[in-house]
Amino acid sequence: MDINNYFLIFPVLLPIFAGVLLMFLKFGKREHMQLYILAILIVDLASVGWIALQPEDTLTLSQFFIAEGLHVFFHVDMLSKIFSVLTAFVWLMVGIASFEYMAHEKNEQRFYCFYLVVGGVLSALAFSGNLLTMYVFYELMTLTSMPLVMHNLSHEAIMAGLKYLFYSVAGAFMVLFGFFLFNAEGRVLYFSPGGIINEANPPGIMLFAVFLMIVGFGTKAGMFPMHGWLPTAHPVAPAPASAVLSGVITKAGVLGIIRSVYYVAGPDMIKGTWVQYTWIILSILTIFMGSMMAYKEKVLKKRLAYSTVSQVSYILFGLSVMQPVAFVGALMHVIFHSLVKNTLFVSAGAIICKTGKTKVRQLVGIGKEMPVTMWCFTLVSLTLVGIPPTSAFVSKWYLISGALDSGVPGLSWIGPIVLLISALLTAGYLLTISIKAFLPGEDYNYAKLVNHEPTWRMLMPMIVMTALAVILGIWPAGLMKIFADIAASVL
Amino acid sequence: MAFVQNFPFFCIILSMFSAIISFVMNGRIAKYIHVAMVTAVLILSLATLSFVAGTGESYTFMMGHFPAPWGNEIRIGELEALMAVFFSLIMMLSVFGGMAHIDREVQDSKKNLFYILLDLLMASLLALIYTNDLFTAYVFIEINTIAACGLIMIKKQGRTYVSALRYMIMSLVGSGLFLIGLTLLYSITGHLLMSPAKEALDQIIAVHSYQVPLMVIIILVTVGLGIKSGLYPFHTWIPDAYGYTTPSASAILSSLVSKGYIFLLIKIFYRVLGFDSIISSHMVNILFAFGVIGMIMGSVAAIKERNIRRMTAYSSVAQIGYIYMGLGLGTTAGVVAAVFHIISHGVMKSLLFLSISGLTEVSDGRSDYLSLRGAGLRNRIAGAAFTVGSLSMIGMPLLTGFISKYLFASAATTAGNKMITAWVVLAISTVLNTMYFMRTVLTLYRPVSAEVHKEYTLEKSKIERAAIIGLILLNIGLGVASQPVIKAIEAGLAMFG
Amino acid sequence: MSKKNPNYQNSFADKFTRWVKGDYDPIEGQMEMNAPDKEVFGDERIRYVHLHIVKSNNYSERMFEEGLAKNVRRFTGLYKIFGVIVSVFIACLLLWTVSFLPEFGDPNAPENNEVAARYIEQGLNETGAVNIVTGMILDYRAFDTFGESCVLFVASCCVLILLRVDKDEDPESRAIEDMNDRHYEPRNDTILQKVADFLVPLMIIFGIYVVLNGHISPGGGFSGGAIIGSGLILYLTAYGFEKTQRFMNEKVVKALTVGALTFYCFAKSYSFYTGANHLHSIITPGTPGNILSAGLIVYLNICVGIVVACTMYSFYTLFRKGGI
Amino acid sequence: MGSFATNYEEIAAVLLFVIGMSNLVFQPNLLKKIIGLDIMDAAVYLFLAAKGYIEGRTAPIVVDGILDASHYINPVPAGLVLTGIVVSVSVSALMMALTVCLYREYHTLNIDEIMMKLRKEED
Repeated sequence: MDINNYFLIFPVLLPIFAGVLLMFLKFGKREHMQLYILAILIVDLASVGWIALQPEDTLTLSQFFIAEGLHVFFHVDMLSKIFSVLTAFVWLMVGIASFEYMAHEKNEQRFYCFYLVVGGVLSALAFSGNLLTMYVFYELMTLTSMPLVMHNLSHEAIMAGLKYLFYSVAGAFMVLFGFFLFNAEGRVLYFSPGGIINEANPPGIMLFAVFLMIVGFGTKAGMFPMHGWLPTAHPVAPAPASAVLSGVITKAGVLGIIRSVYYVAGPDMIKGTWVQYTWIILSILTIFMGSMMAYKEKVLKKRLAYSTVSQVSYILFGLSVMQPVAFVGALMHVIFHSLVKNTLFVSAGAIICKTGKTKVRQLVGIGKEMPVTMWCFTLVSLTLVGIPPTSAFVSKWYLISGALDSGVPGLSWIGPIVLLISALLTAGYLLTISIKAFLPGEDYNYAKLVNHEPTWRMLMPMIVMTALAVILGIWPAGLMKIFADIAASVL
Repeated sequence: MAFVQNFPFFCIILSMFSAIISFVMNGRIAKYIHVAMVTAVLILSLATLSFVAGTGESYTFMMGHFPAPWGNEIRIGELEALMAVFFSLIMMLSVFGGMAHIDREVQDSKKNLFYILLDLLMASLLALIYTNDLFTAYVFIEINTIAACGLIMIKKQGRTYVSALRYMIMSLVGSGLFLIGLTLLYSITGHLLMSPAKEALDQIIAVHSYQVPLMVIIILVTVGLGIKSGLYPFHTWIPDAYGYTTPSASAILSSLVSKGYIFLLIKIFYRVLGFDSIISSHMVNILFAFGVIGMIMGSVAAIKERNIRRMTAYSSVAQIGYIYMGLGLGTTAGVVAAVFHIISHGVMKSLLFLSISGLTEVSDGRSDYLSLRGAGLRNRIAGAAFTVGSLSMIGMPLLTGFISKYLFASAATTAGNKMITAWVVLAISTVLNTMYFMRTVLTLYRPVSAEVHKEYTLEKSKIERAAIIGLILLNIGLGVASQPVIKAIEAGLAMFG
Repeated sequence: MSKKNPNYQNSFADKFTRWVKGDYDPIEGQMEMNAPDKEVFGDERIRYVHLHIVKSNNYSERMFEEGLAKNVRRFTGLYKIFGVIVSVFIACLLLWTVSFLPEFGDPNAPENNEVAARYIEQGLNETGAVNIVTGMILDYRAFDTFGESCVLFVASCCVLILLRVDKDEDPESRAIEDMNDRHYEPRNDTILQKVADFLVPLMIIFGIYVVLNGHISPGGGFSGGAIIGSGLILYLTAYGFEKTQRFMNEKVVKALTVGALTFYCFAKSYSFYTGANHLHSIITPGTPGNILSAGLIVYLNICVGIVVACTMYSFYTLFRKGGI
Repeated sequence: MGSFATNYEEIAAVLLFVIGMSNLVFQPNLLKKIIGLDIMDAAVYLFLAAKGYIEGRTAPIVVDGILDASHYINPVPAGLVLTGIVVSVSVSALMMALTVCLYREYHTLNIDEIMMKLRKEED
């Protein structure tokens, strides 16, 4: 056991300790605190990157036992590398962008300490190598990200935070049930590609366990029966919090589902069972409902939240058809949607903190006032809608083609249709904003036009993420190779 | 006979003697005597624990010159030693954590009596843990009851008198039932010491005689001790008793006194009646049912409650339901989980009660939600303590509550038809816990503008803060490294058999 | 379109749509924090507390009381029935059990086993006590007995906490106590005093006799101590506190109790220690039948007698005037 | 059902026990509660004494040196009774003291009225 394995917990412990330390530190000037946070985030990203550069399946940490059978086990494979790098990168970007936004809020120090802690917990979540470790850090993530949601402790914020908490606790308990049902069958749940059980026609109790896990992790991913917390939590949370919530923390649910289905249960066990059908139906429902809601929604951040609901269900749909191509598409959509949605929320935050406008109809002509922001907004909207050759086009193409030759009776046709409809709706609810923003019409009076453009600290992350989203869409080959390897290993 | 083997006897006699000698001391010296006594008991029990764990087998200690069936005896195994360590530790931390409040709320002329009660409580708890003789157990149950009643009414207000009276009535009924069950047991076995009584009972069971008295004995003993430990249908005295006395007293009552009875019940199950006959008499199912109902109803009552101390008291009704649920599973794993929950609930609940006192004193003495707004911001350490305790109650990972919930759930996996029920109820009660504890924590951190509660005096008592921090660390430590404790519990239960 | 009808609000369909939208969910009702949506401060808050907590509205109080009384009446009605049922059930259970127990006075019932036999046959030689019961409770099972005197001790501590009136308490309760005392204390009741003159010495001497012969004849520390205590109480009733407190005040009681218990504690720890470690004990049974025989038993009886007498006396005085 | 007819001491003790316990629990009057408590304890002692008795034997006090188990009754229950009496004495003294304090506080001995006054003073 060489020292590198212990280096594995460095990106976990560093932000957590830094955040806890931040609770007690006193900074003379705000800039000092921001420098501190920036340094922590950069070091975190660097260490995660170093870990990502290590060869596959070498880093393992299995020293810690919490109790009998409670084995905290860290193991790094390709999936965890991707998730951890994505998390660290987004954390850095949103962190930089949030400096300006949070300057308008109270007790930003408390916000940042929880922000850092959640970052550390998320990388632990990515590195966790068995289901129990994953569950432990999943709970920790819920409890530490709740203060982000209810940062300004108004009544609505607290209600939203409690709602978020209850949904997540209920989901986490479903996961724990599934875990114990597996235990009752005498299984040890260490992740291994392709599943450790992975037998055709298993006992029904284990199918039920897998279903419980899917729904439980689907809570974080905003899948239909348990999606209720998303639209409530996002509008009240500060913009950076909602950005990471819908950009990364929903993906934690996706990671959980991938782990429990493809690394514990095994696709062969689920393929063609009622579990798969229910899962597909639920995700399709969520896609459609989310886009409809977003289309009808008037508040900008709520609209973005509903769009998250539907977009994350794209990913779930791609996972649920159990087909390599669709799997690749789903993973790519994870990356793209995370980048896109963070950009969207950050720009929404810029609009809110600069002009204080939250409703969609107030945004008429906003493009003239903050052009760069709105250009980023428009570009990523185009990307999300999936206009060729942008990124989401690639992922959706893979999703659809995978679904088509997955051979699931009936659903393999309904799914793509719903995807296309929802793509149109996406265009409807995102591009209208950009159009109104740039072409306000004749009655808009250009006289009282003031420039509300935020400073570079807020623009730079937006631009970087937008550029990344676009570029990855145009040259997706490298990513695709990695994902194809993962898909080949699990399916 | 190694000298270490005398230590449990020294502990009991030491605590009794310190009580006797404190009768002529003034309050301050009595306090010092008590602190020294508890520290000594802790050290001696640690030595005993290490000794017993080293030899790996239990031993009996004659109280007098005469061997087992004739003279009194105490029996020391790993589980008993562990319990003694834990009880003395919690006693010490609770007394430290409420020291300033004791000085304020107890009259100066009665402080020494208060500490006498604490000493005798310690003595009776130790005797209940160690005893190998049923009638000794009865006598020390009475000491325990009276001392606990004294702790309840130490504040001398009408409220506390009434709660002390209700407590006395319930526990007198309990000890009456226990005593009559004891008498029946004596009349069919002819023994009062545990091991000979068990041998006699085995013969009786073998020849199938006295089946009805045996069943009635099981019922009477279980119900009696259940009443005294606040099992659900008999829980009505708990919120009053815990809710209105001085913080140290409520911490000790909720985390030690009732647990002593439960431990005695476990010991009687194993060492006298035999766990198999308990299972065959379906007593476990009854305990399971009552525990499950208690888990739900206690949490529901706690949700309805608006007074934070009473709410915490109701939550201990639910937690005692957990313990009986674990017993009722009827498997060794279930009993291990129950014993571990005895420990972890003691740690959590004493932390909660101590922190609540720190929170109410910065919200001009009121303990309803409206007045408690922002108390966590006014008294930071108490707020942090309450938060940690609540998270542990909810079962957040890396805290001790999670370990006990995990143990319960994994014990349920082997419990056959009770599995699903146990899990569902665990989940429901966890969500309910989340409701009321999180609600309270958020209320504590609700910002209020400065002109409310501008006149409060934050107690800067170093020793209380040290004790609270110690309890927090104990929570985290038990949550992170619970392996040795669980191992010790399993070994001790194996020694029981 | 169902939105036409007026009570569409929180009809099921509306709730369902709002739940799907996510801005309503069933448990949210549970999450109210018993706090107004807007913060209330200062006088406003005081009024709030006044309204919501103090509830000092006269009418509402009266209504409250009546409702409470009705509740209590109904509750007690149910309670009585419930009580009768429970008692009858327990009675039947226990009677059923009794019918399975060994017969009354049966020589070979299970409890007449080797334990009792050894107490009887070896007791005289091993403890030196002619009264086998005394030998048993003070030598074989002395730990129980020590615990039992601790029960007495802790009970007297609790009664002290409850009833002793202290200097640091408010003076008027003190005054009330004294007034009651003067009111209840019979001054110079000749008949009583004459009877007491005659009886008290007898009682105390008899009590001492019972204590000292506890191991030879029926009796022992507890009965003798009770007799002595009643003698003291009689003296107190006859002659009042001034005379009694010349020889029986709080200091004396405390000193006697603590001294007796301490001796008891040390003696018994010595014998436990030696017994458990199989060391030679210097305590010998002596010649049975003498007063100074049976090892420690006679001294323990004396200690117990002192404790019981002091406790009885202090119970009486505490109940009567809140102070020893 | 064999020994039901002969165990009349035990039957009386059991009935007394139930009477005392129901008084202790269900009587609203505090003093009657205490009386019930004493009845309950006395019933247990009667039960023990009945257990200890053996037909045609004398009390366990050695007279003219006869050391034969067949000559005396069982001494153990007597010892238990001795121990138990003191316990019940202390408990009833404590209950009495509580009653006195409650009467001084609320000027009534009825537990229901006390609870009513209590609820009123806390609301």
